[in-house]
Amino acid sequence: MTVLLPAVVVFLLLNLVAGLWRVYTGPSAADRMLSALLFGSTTVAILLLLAQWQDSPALRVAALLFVMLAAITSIAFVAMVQGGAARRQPATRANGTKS
Amino acid sequence: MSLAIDLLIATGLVVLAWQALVGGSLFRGIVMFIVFGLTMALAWARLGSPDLAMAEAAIGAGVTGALLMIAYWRLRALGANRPAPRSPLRARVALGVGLLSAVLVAMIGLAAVGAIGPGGEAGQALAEALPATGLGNPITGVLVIFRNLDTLLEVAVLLAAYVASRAVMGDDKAALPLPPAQDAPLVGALVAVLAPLAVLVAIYLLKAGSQLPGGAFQAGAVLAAGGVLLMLAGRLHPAPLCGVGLRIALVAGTVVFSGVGLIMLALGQPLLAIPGTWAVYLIETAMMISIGATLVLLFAGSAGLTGTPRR
Amino acid sequence: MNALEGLAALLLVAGSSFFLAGTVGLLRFPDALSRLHALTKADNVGLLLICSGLGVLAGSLQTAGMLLLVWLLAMLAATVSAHLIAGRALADDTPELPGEQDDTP
Amino acid sequence: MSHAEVWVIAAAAVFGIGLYSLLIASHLLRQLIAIKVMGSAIFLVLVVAAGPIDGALDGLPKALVLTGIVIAISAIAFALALLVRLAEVTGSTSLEDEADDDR
Repeated sequence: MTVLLPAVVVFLLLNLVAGLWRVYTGPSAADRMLSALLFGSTTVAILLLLAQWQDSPALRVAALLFVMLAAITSIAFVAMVQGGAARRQPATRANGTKS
Repeated sequence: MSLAIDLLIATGLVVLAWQALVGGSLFRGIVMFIVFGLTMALAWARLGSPDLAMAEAAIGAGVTGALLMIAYWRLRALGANRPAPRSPLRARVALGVGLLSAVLVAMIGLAAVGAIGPGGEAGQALAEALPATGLGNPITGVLVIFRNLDTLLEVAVLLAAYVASRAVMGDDKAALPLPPAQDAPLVGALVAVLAPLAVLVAIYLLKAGSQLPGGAFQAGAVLAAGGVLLMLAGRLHPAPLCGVGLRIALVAGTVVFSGVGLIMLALGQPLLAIPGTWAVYLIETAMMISIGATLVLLFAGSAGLTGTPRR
Repeated sequence: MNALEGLAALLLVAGSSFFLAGTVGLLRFPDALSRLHALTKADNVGLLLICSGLGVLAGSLQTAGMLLLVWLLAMLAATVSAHLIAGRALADDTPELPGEQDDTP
Repeated sequence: MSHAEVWVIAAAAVFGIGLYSLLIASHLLRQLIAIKVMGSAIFLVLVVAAGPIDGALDGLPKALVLTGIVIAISAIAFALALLVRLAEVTGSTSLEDEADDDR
C-alpha cells in the first residue's frame, strides 16, 4: 500500500497535466470551465489519497471543503456570462442543440 | 515516489502561473489562476500544512474564482476591457527583472532552508510553551496567544479593507447589481444543502481548531464562501445601507479581542493576556463572524446586504 | 488483512482508470457537450471507487462516513456544475466570450 | 535534488513569472493576478524554509501564512473595488497614458 497510494497520486497528477491541455486550447469558455471541473474532482481524489498516505486526517476536511465549494465557481461563471452583454435570446438557445 | 509527486505539483504551479499571467485571453488567465489556487492546496497538503490546505481550499474554491469572474463581468459590462499595447523594449527589461528576481528568491530560499533546518529555535520554544496553554494546535496557539497583537491587527486590516472599499464606491452605492441567478431550481437545491452545511463545517472547524487543524480563519473563510454562494444564487442582495446586525458582525472580532485584552490589563495582567481556553473560543468565534461578514461584503462590493422578499 | 488490501488496491486501480477515461474523453471528444458527458460521469465513478478503496483501507467507520459525505457532495456539485455549464454551452456556440482580447503582446 | 529545493526553485520561478507579468501586462486585472501569484510564491518559500516536509510542525510561519492568505484575498477584493471604480470613472482598465503607446 505504501507504493500503490503515491503511485495513484502520481497517475492522477499526470491526468491533470493532460487535462490542462483542454484549458489551454479551449476553444469555448465552457470548455475551459469544464476543465476546471476536472481539476476540482481530481484534486479531491488526490487530497483523500494523501490523507490516507500521509496519515493526516485533516486533509479529508480540506477535501470536504473543496467539494462543498466546487460549484460556486461554476455558478459565478454562468451568472457572469448569462448576465453579461453576451446574453442570447431563447430562440438562439434552442437552435444551439443542432450541433 | 514522493519526490515525483512534489516535482509534478511544483512544475504544475510554474506552468499554471505562466499560463495564468502571460499571453492568452484574460478569461483563460482567470481560469488558469483558479486552477493555480487548487494546485496550491495540493502543495500545502504535501508540505504538511493541512491548516493552509483548508484555508486555500475555502478561499481558492469558494471566493477567489467568484470574485475575479464577477469583477471581470463588471468590467466588461462597463465596456472597459480595452488594453493598451506595450513596447518591446519594456518587455525585454521586464524579462530581465523577472529572471533576476527569480534568482534572488531562489538564493534567499535555499539559504534559508540550509540555515534554519528542522525545528528552528522559535519553533522549539513554541512546542515547549504550547502544553501550558491547553491548546493542541500550534497555529491557533500562535494566532491567539503568542502573537495575539499581530492577529488582532490582521482582523483590523480586514475591517480597514472593507471601509476603504466602501469609501471608493462613490455616491451610487452598489452601482452594478450582481448578475441575475439562473436555473433557480437546481441552484436552489444546492443552496439548501450547502448553506447549512457551510455553517456546520465552520462551527466544526472552530471547535476542532483548538486541538486539530482548523480555526477562526478557515471557519471564517468557509462562512464567507457560504455567503458568496447565497449572493450568487440570488438569496442575498447588495444593499445601500448597513444594518445594525451587520455592523456588529463586522466589528465583533476586533471589539471582543481587544475587549478581552483590555479587561485583562485592568485586572493587572499583561495586555492581551488570555485568561483561559474559554476566552480563546470566545475570541475565535467573534473573529470567525467578522472574517466571514467582511469577506462577503467585500465580494458584494456594497455597503450592506439584504435578503430577498419571498414571492 | 491481505485480502482487504487486495480489494482496496483493486478499487483504487479501477478508480484511476475511470479518471483516465474521463480525461481521454475530455481531450478527444468533438464538442463541449460530449466532453461534459464523458468527464462528469467518469470522474464521479472514479471518485466513488477511490473513496470505497480508501474506506476499505482506513477501516474506521468515521472515516468511511466522511468519504461517503465527500462523494455525495461531489455528486451534487458535479450535477449542478454540469447542468449550468451545459446550458451555457448550448446557449452560445461562439468560440470565445465577446470582448475577449489578448492583453499581452 | 531534495524536496525543499524543488519547492524553493519552483516558488522562485513562480515569483519571477509574476514580476515579469506585473511589468508587461497592461490590464490591471492581470496585474492583480500577478501580485496574488507572487504572494503565493513567497508563502511557499516561508513554509518550506521553516522546516521539514514530513515530521515536526513549526507553527510560526504557518500561522503567518494562514493570516496572509485571508489578508491577501481581502486586499485583492479591495483592489478590485478600486479597479471597477476606475473603470466607471475613466472607462479604462489600465494606468497607462494613451500617449505613451508606441503604435
